[in-house]
Amino acid sequence: MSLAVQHLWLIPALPLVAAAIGAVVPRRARAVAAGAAIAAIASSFVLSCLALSGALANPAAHLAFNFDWFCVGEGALRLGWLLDPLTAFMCVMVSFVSTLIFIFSLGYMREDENFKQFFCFLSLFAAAMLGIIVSNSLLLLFISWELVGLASYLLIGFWFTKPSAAAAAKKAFITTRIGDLGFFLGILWLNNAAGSLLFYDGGHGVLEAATLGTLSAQVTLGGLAVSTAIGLLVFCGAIGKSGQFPLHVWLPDAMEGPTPVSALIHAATMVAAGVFLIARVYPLMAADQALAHAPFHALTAVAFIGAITALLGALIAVAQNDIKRVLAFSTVSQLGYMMIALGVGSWVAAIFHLLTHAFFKALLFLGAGSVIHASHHEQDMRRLGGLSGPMRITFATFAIGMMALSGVPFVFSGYWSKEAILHAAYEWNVSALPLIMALAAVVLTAFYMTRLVAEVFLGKPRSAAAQHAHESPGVMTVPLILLAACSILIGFLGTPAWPWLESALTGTPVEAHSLLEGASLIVLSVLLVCTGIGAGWALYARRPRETAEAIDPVEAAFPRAFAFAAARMKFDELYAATVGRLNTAFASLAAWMDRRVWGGVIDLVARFGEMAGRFNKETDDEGLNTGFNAASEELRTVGKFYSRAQTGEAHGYLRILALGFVVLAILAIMGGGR
Amino acid sequence: MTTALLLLICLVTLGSAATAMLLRNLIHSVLLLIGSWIGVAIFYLSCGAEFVAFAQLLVYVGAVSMVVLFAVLLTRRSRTDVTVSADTVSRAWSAVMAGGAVLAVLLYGALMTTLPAASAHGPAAPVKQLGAELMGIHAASLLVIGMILTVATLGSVVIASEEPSGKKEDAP
Amino acid sequence: MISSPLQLCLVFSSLLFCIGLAGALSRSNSILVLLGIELMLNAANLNFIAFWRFGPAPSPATGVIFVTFSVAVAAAEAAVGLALVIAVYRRQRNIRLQEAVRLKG
Amino acid sequence: MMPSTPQDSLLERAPQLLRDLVTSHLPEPWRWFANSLIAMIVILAVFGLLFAALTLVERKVLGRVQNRPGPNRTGPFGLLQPIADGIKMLSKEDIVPRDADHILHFLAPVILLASTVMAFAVIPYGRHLVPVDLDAAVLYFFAVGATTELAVFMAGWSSHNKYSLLAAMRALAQLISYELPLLLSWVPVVMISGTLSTTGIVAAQSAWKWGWVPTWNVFTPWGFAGFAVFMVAALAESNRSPFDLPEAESELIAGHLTEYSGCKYVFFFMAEYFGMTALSGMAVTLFLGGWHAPLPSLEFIPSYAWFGAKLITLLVGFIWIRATFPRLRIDQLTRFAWKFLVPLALINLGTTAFWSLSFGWTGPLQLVRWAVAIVLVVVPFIVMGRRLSSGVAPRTYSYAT
Repeated sequence: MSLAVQHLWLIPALPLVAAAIGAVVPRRARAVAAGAAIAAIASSFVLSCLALSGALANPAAHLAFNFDWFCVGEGALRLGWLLDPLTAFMCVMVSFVSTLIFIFSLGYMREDENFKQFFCFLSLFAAAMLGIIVSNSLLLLFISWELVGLASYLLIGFWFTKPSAAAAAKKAFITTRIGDLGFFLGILWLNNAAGSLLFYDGGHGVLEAATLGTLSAQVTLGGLAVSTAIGLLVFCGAIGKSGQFPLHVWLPDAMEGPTPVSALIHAATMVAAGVFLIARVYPLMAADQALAHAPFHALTAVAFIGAITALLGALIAVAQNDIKRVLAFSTVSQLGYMMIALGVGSWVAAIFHLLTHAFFKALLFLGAGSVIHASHHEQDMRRLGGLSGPMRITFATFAIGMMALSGVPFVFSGYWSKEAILHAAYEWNVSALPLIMALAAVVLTAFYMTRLVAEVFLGKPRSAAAQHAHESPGVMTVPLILLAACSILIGFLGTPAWPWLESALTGTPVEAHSLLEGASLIVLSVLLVCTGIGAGWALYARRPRETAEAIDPVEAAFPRAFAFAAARMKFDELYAATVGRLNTAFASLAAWMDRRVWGGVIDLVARFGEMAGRFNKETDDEGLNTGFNAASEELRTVGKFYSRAQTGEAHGYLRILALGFVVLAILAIMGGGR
Repeated sequence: MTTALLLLICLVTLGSAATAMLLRNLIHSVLLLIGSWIGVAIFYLSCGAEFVAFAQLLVYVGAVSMVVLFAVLLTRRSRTDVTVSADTVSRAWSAVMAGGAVLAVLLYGALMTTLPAASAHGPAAPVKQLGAELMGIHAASLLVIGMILTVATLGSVVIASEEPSGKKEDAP
Repeated sequence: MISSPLQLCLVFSSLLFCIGLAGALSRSNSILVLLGIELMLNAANLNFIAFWRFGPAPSPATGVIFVTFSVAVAAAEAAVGLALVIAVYRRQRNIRLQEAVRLKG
Repeated sequence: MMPSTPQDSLLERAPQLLRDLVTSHLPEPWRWFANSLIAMIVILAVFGLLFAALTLVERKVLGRVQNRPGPNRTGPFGLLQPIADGIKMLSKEDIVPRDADHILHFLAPVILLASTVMAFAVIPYGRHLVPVDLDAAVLYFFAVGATTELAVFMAGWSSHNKYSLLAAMRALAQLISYELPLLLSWVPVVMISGTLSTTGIVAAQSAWKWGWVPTWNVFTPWGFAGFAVFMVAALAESNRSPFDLPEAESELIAGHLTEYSGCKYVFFFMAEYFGMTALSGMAVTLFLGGWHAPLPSLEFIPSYAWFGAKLITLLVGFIWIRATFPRLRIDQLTRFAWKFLVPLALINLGTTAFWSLSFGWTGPLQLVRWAVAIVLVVVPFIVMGRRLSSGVAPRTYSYAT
């Protein structure tokens, strides 16, 4: 058992080694790089399963293995890894989805000349994500966190010759960095306040009762508890990574990378990191819940940010025409759901949704990748259509994913996890607003997913590319089928009738609820889902689009609103006008300061120096130099005289050596006797 | 009898060495020097240093002599490589003087010091003990020597095979 | 005058040393100069053996080991030295040592 | 010579008894001198006769291999042929070129013959037949052998014939190249036996495994590899075919021996056979268990007979090889030495180190030990053998254009 904890580091280390192998092998060694990557991630998956079995044997415990990284002064910087059900479930999910995505990439990236680098970066990405999951220290987590950022930069900008890809990579990197700044400040503050960054350390970790008590007892500016402030700062990091409301702008642009990367980012790794982070530090976030006098709870902010994101993402998704963009905004929206769950106090529901979402979103992205691959990189759904005929497997699996995402009741996993979130929000007594916004998003989700499927797969092919589409090879469809199966089955782990996942995650047995307990909510959400699907069916499937240029029925009804949503609610423009302009203004101010104020001062100093120098030169020329010249001349003459001794003749040297020996020997004899 | 034998070996060795240094024929000089090396080896043998004697034979007579002979043949222009230049005589005089001075000092040291009159003591060290010491307390030195030999071999190959820039060797 | 084998050895090695020195000083052929130096090394080795065998402080193998190392170094020196001679020959078409004075001051 | 013990058979002690019959009445210093003298004379006589017989055997064997009778006119079955040859060679005029360096020209065969004869001193010919029991005998053997190179050079240079000189340099290149694997090939034996003395090495091979399998060095993986390298290098060192480039009568007109005739030529000829015999004797000592019998039940046969049998087997092997293989080219020859034999011998050192370290392994581990050692020997052999023979195109000759 403890052995499993000690060797937990192998789970991220294996893909890291694969990345190193991929980095050093020559470019043409494609099979080596890909084989190493897949073998490593598959091994990680096996290890994760072992870790899961270990964790489930004792679900309430947080098994940690800590060690000193290095010592600074008296204290040591400690790192470690942690095994608890949360870690184990996440590891299994991430490594499993990653394995399937890696295999899918074999087919998808086959023609790419940088195939080898791709697998190197993928392995690095997976390694960093697994590092986040297993770390028992906020510092180690942050290191892996930044590695995820780096790997995402490399992967989003993988086709860096495309300007839009390069820009998207930059955008993703910089936007997440804004959130990371807050995160890092939070880490520093936490280290200062708690004296440790370990999560669990036998009673001294920051997530354990003693530390949490001191943290929530201290009050800082604005009457906030220290734990609240730190929690909010940490949440900044999650906002950036998980694409929450003000910083969600990078996520849709990240579609510029290859589709397997999008699947990896959206399903298993990058965006999940933020949700995982909040779930991991949930005790810290929730530490202020008991404080009656607190003006503001950290989790409240999480819930509201999540609600705004959920609704916003769904609204924008309705008006997008790019398959991957629709899916991207759906991810934004679903991440909002998870944040709602965290905010309203049910981190189990959040993780449940995270797991189910990982499977069906990976399925959807890989399905989209299959479509894109088949139709020669045509991503505009107006120019596709009618693919259900030639691409039966892709269609079937994509439809399963769509229904899971929409929350079609009772069969699909998305329903159960979303239901759990809605239920938790329903029971939240602070505000009803998140629940209302979430319910609104349910309708919209069902609507835009129906629209997506209808536009892509039904009707007639609307371009040459779509006409000549063909089913993808087995290396791509087999992962799809596996993921589709998982998308259905995974939901049954957490039904109210058999809440196995919840008891496994929390370590306390949870009694089964009757389905009738929240019957009104269930009925309501089922109705809403049916409304969304029905509306989508009516608008897009009954009367399929005839040509690629035809106007969207929604756009026809609400042209202004549709255009606003299609322009992604002008967030990029807003940021350009505010943050960007502020930045420009500040930069020009700095430039002016440099040029005028500091420049003037430097000018003055320089002029003074010049005067001093001129004075110095005059003195030198007239007085000192004459003396120095004479001395140097003398030195040169002496040197020339002595250099004559170096004749270059070996005989001479040997002779001098012999004579020197004789002289020394005579001296020794004369002074001899000793 | 032992002393007489030693004396004879000494005389042969010194004689061949001195003749080697006086001869004009380079090959003869080298062969005589090899003779004096053999003499030194026999001297070692008579001193009871078997191992060193055989090592001396193997290294000097087997290896160094071959290198020297190859070098002589590679750098030889005519059969008798002698051009008596003006400074030969003066250099010879200075050499004899320097050598004589050193010899005087050395002999003074060797003869005027009261040395223990002991003759050879005990049996010489067996080769096995030698090996044990080489691999034991002197292992580090052995490694260093191995290193030096390797580097010297590589270095001499590089030096000897280097073509002067610009000037190409005439094809043979 | 010569009272012990040790003294005989010392005189022998001194003579050998001085022959080597005189040869190295008088000959202009670099190979012979090198050989003279080898002779001097041999003379030094002789002293080691002499003191090891007849000297006052007997130690089982030190002298022999010292000479072994010395012979090895001498072999290395010969190899490098003769390679240098060949390099000199390539440059100036003869091996007269007094003409190899490019490094003079 | 070693003192004999009474439990030895009479036959075993016969040489010593004969010697003591002559020398036992002499006073001490003279007795030692006489004993040494007798040993020298016996060695010279026995190996001189062996040389004579060997020339005949060589010609006979070569003849049979080439499907002709060989010498059969002089005496019964041509048995007196060597004597006839000897008389012919000794009575021939000794021609020395006018410009030759007379002293060196004379010294070269003498030094060569002397050094090869000296090598016989340390070989243990029988249980009590060790002429000189040196502590560093193996080193002595090869140190003395190193002098042959000098003689070859002297022969080539003193002839004042540029072809002789060239041939001498070529011969030197070959001798130096094969000196290295020759020296490296016996180091494993010394590593395992822990001694440089030939009697010690023979004593280290005296045990019987399971009561009847001799523990000769050749019956171990490293020993076999060492023996193979040793024999190949010995072929080259004694200028035997297929490495007989130095004298190749048919193509190079006897190389550095061109200007030699008569008695001096016989000396060279003799030295070649002596060298071959001495190296074979050393191979028997180092690898084939010296004078030990191959089976315990055969120990009643005197030890020197066993030594002689092994020696003659190896010598006939030399002759057989000469009859079988074509001559190598000089580039193939040196390439073979530096790229195959030397690395193989070096790897064999590592194998021996492993063998020595795994000395205490028992039970199934012993099988592992054998397997590892065999792999360490066989795999480099195959790998380097392939690399040696790959990419060797027929050489193109440019002089005919």
